[in-house]
Amino acid sequence: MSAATPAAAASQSVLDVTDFSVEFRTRAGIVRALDRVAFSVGRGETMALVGESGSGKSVTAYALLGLLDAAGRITGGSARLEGTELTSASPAALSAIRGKRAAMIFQNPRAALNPIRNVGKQIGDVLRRHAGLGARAAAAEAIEMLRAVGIPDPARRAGAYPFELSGGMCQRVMIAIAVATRPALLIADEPTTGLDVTTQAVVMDIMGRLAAETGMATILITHDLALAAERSGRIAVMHAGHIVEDAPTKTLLLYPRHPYTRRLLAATPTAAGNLADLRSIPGNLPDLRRDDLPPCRFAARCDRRLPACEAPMQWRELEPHHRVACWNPA
Amino acid sequence: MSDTALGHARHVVTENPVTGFALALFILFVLAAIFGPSLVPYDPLASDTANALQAPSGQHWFGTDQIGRDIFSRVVVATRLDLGIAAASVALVFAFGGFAGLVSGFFGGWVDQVIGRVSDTIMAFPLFVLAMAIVAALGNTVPNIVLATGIINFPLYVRVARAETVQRREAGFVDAARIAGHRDMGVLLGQVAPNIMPIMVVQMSLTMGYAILNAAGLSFIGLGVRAPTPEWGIMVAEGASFIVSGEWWVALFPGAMLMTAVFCFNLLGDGLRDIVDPRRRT
Amino acid sequence: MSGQIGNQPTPPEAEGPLLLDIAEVSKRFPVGKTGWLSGKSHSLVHAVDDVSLTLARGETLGLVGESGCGKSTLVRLLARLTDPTSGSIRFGTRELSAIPAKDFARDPDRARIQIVFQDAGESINPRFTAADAIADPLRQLQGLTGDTLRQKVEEAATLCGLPLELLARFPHQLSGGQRARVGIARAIGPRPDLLVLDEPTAALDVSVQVTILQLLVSLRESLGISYVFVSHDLNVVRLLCDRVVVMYLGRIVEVGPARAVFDAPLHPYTRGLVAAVPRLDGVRADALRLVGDPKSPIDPDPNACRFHGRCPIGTDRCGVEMPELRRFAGGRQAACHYAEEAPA
Amino acid sequence: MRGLLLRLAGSLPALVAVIIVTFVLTRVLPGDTATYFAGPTASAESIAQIRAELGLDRPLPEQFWSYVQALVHGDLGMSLTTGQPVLTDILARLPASAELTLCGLLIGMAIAIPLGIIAAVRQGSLADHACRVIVTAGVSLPVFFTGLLLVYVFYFLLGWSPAPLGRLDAFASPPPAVTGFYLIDAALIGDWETWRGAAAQLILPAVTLGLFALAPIARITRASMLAVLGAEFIRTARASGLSSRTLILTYALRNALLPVVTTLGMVFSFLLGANVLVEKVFAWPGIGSYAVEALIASDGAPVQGFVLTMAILYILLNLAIDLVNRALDPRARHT
Repeated sequence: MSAATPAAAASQSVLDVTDFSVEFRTRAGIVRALDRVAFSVGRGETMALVGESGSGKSVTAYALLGLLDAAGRITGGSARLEGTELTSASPAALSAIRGKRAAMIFQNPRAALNPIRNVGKQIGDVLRRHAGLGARAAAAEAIEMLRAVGIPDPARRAGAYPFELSGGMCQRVMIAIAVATRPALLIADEPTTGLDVTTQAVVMDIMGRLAAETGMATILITHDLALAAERSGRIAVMHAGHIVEDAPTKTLLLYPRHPYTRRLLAATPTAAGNLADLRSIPGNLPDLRRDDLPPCRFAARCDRRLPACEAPMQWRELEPHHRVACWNPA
Repeated sequence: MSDTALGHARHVVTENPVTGFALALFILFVLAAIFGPSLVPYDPLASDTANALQAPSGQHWFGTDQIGRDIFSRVVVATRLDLGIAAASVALVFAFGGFAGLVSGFFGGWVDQVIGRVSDTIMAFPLFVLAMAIVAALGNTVPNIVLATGIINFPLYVRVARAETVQRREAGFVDAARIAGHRDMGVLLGQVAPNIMPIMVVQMSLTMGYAILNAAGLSFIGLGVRAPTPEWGIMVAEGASFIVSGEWWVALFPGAMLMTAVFCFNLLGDGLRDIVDPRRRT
Repeated sequence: MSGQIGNQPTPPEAEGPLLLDIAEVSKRFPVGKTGWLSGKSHSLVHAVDDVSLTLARGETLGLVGESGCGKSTLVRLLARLTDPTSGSIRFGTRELSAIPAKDFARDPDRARIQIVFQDAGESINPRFTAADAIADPLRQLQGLTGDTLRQKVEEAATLCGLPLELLARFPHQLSGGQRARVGIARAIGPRPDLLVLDEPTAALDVSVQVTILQLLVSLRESLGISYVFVSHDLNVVRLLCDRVVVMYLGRIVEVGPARAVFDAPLHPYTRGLVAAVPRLDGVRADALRLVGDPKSPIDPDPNACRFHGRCPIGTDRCGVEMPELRRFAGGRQAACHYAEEAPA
Repeated sequence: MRGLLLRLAGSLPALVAVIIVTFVLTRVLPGDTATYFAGPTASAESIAQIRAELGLDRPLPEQFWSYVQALVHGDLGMSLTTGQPVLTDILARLPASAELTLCGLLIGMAIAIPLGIIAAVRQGSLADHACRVIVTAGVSLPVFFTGLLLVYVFYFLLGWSPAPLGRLDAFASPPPAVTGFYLIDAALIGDWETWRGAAAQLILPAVTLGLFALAPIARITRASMLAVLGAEFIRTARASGLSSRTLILTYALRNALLPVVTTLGMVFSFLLGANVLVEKVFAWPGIGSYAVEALIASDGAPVQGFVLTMAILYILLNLAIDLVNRALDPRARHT
């Protein structure tokens, strides 16, 4: 996947990631969690990072923002946020970027908020840190942010604690914290997992509206292909630490080229299909601690495998904006 | 399961030599408690006023006290009584407190209310003060010390057993057991109790130390075991007046013994906790 | 245990077409502190309120709704793990609601109603191997021991596609999909007539989910079991279920054939729910949004529609008159004053 | 405000329970209470007289009622040893115990909380290892033994401390009683010589108690700080780029302090017990040594008064802890 030219137009891109690799040192060996991941996201664009558990989609987000725990480290590649290199940035520089130029929201919003600080202050903390506001101005702006994420009676709700709010409300507060400083990039890590579907729809609407209004780039990390289909302009599919396919959403859904993408689509229940039409994906993820990981980590599960698959992986641009990491795409 | 647990235990002991050390110390204490009285060089009660307050020497390893008794012999012989009191009270509270917590957590309702009230009442007192009051009211005997030490530990055992039970009562496997045809008591004793047993054992090891301290503390203020019976708390109390005049050994050796025993059980408890629940490592 | 005449377990062939007939079942829990001084609280959570439904032999009934809608409580009620506050639960020809849940463990019908739990990992005693878990109900309910037991365990495992060499493993040594299979094997071991599936695939990746769903379909065909399938994933419910029951705040708001309900919902809540489900073919611009949160289930107004206030089409009438389930063509029912049949 | 009143009312059952238990322990359980109250040298007549005086020949509920009535009037009986009403004795001696216990607690907290925080923030560092050793060793120390060791080292060997004999040197006179705390009272009138004398006497017993309180506080601080640092909302705060100062002080520490505050109740329970032992070692004229002296003289009323006082103090402390908890944790205000 070396020497890849990210698909999105470079001039407009907010984040350019190339050859990005991450490892975790564990007692049981080195986990090669990400291997030469490459993508870019443009202004106002929503890109979905889709994959099953263990595919490395959350690790990507954490590594980009310097939030890996002590065992993890970036072993190579580059990630440029509006021209600023993130992989070599100092912890202090990253801390100044996080929450200001790149923000993140998480799943399980109630646990992701400080339980004993009212939500207005939690939004205010970010504004005071990054926007240089005083306590009073931050409090006033926090109320505006609560209004912006559609929370009724924001002045009163600013004094509420997370336990007094529903899960959906908490996630809106999370969004308010994230977008308070008008970041260029928002990473949403499974933002609606655990929420009810009706709440999910509302929360996703708000994120979409804010992205459209502010022109921020969004990375939507999700295991739900249907959610990605509905809410993103482009989808990058991850499998075992690789991005295997990256294409505009409609193209990817209608003309998937990588065997794993096709398998994933064939396993996803749809509104119209029958159970008998669904196909599972045989085999399991390879053990990422192995020293002899094959160049294509899907090869062992793949029915389109060729002898050529033993060669180092390379991106193939099948048509403009549609890349696939496969020697034998469908 | 036992295979992997044993393997894990061996792993913990090799990985964490402190636990191995505590285990060795524990075995030593048990041996002293069993064989101590028949092995010591002197009669722990025999006074020898000619040799009173002798500093430690080759003849009297830990020196002699104010009436010439051999402190080493007394310290070793006391092991049985001190550990015995602690072990008996822990066993007592394990049986009653553990069961009460189990029942309380599993059935809830009025059973839980009643047991909770009893616990709250005990907890309303500073625990050592309550132990003092119980022994003072019931009389200065060893069974009463055991009882008092057991009673003040009761709320702790109830709380731990109850919390663990409640957590498992909500777990799916309890419902699964009912679906599989187990009745309440079957679920409680067959499924829940074995699951919380390891945690209760850790608790026992940790409270052994506290029980030893408590019993010795009672003796130190003149409640509980009476002189001239060799007991660490009394021996420290007897030695206390000689500290200011420089005869340190009279109080030091029984105190050090007491401390080592408590330390041993605390280390062992921490080690056991690592084995039972590696995630709760501190 | 149950000595009354006419309330004996009946052989399946002697029973009518209905396996399960639940009528006006409610379950309420007291809430609030009952301290010494604060006095007894009389507030009640209406977890399940006046629910009636039927399940035909061989049918698969889907139960959908969002968190707090009462589907978990309903599952516990019909699996006889908890006692209803009122109402009747008829299983075959037998009335089960009068048998206290704590005695049902030894009831002859215990074996005929089994559950597959939501979190397969958590529903297996951590001290049990897969074989122990599958053997437990067989030993308890059918008194099997020794070779017969082992044979039955292996048979159940094989039926569920669980390799026999995995039987000696503890739950934490199994993958999510394998644990799900152990959970299913345990439940079908006693050959139940009714299997309650409580979100059996919620914790699984899609690739594994498919295999589990297909396993459930094949078991339904080969063993002739009836399913009550609980899920929050409407797409999965549509795949597996003949009929579907939609719940909202403890009450049934809509019942009907699964495809009909999802393709043309009658109740405004169902409409909002269906509209909110992401679809692979992209979002519809006119999608209906249900804003706000459900009302509190504590002491709800008995005369107001539970959906009132969040409902996009509600009127004042909904605040003073509780809508009853009304019948519509095609075996459908909906509890809304303004539900109208979709034009054919 | 309503919550506060409810909480106050909530400690009533504990108070009632404490009174009942004390009554049961002294009047109902086996052992001749009259003999016990009369003391070891009493004659048969005086025992009979005391029996009648105490109303021990009346039915239990009646006895209980007069017991409660006496309590309401502050009548805890007379001490045979001092010849004074027990209440007077206890009130006179309480400040000594309170000053000692509070100083011990403050010393313990001043060391344990920062240590626990540093150990958790710098996991695996020297401070962390030190914390673990101190925690395990600290809970193993018999408090009376620590006190004696300190006396041996600082009085006998080094001669830095005065003799362990009470609150002030035998020739010094105590400052005029305002609070009863010598350090405060001496400071109030600017008598720094007395202040230094009192402080010199106080330091060893207070350190002994402090060492005792240190271990449980450090343990819970470290554990709860570790738990909070691993919590999801800390990850959110990091993802928001908040400064490490805000992160550790505003986000982590305030949350971590909640269990610490709750644990202080338990620590207090231990401290009040340890106080008895320490007072005996240092001949500290507090209510603990008062009770021990009465125990040795088989003087019943002071022991009973002491147990009641300790229990009531403890209930009040728990009430205070609960109020602090309410102030810190919005969730506690709603239950």
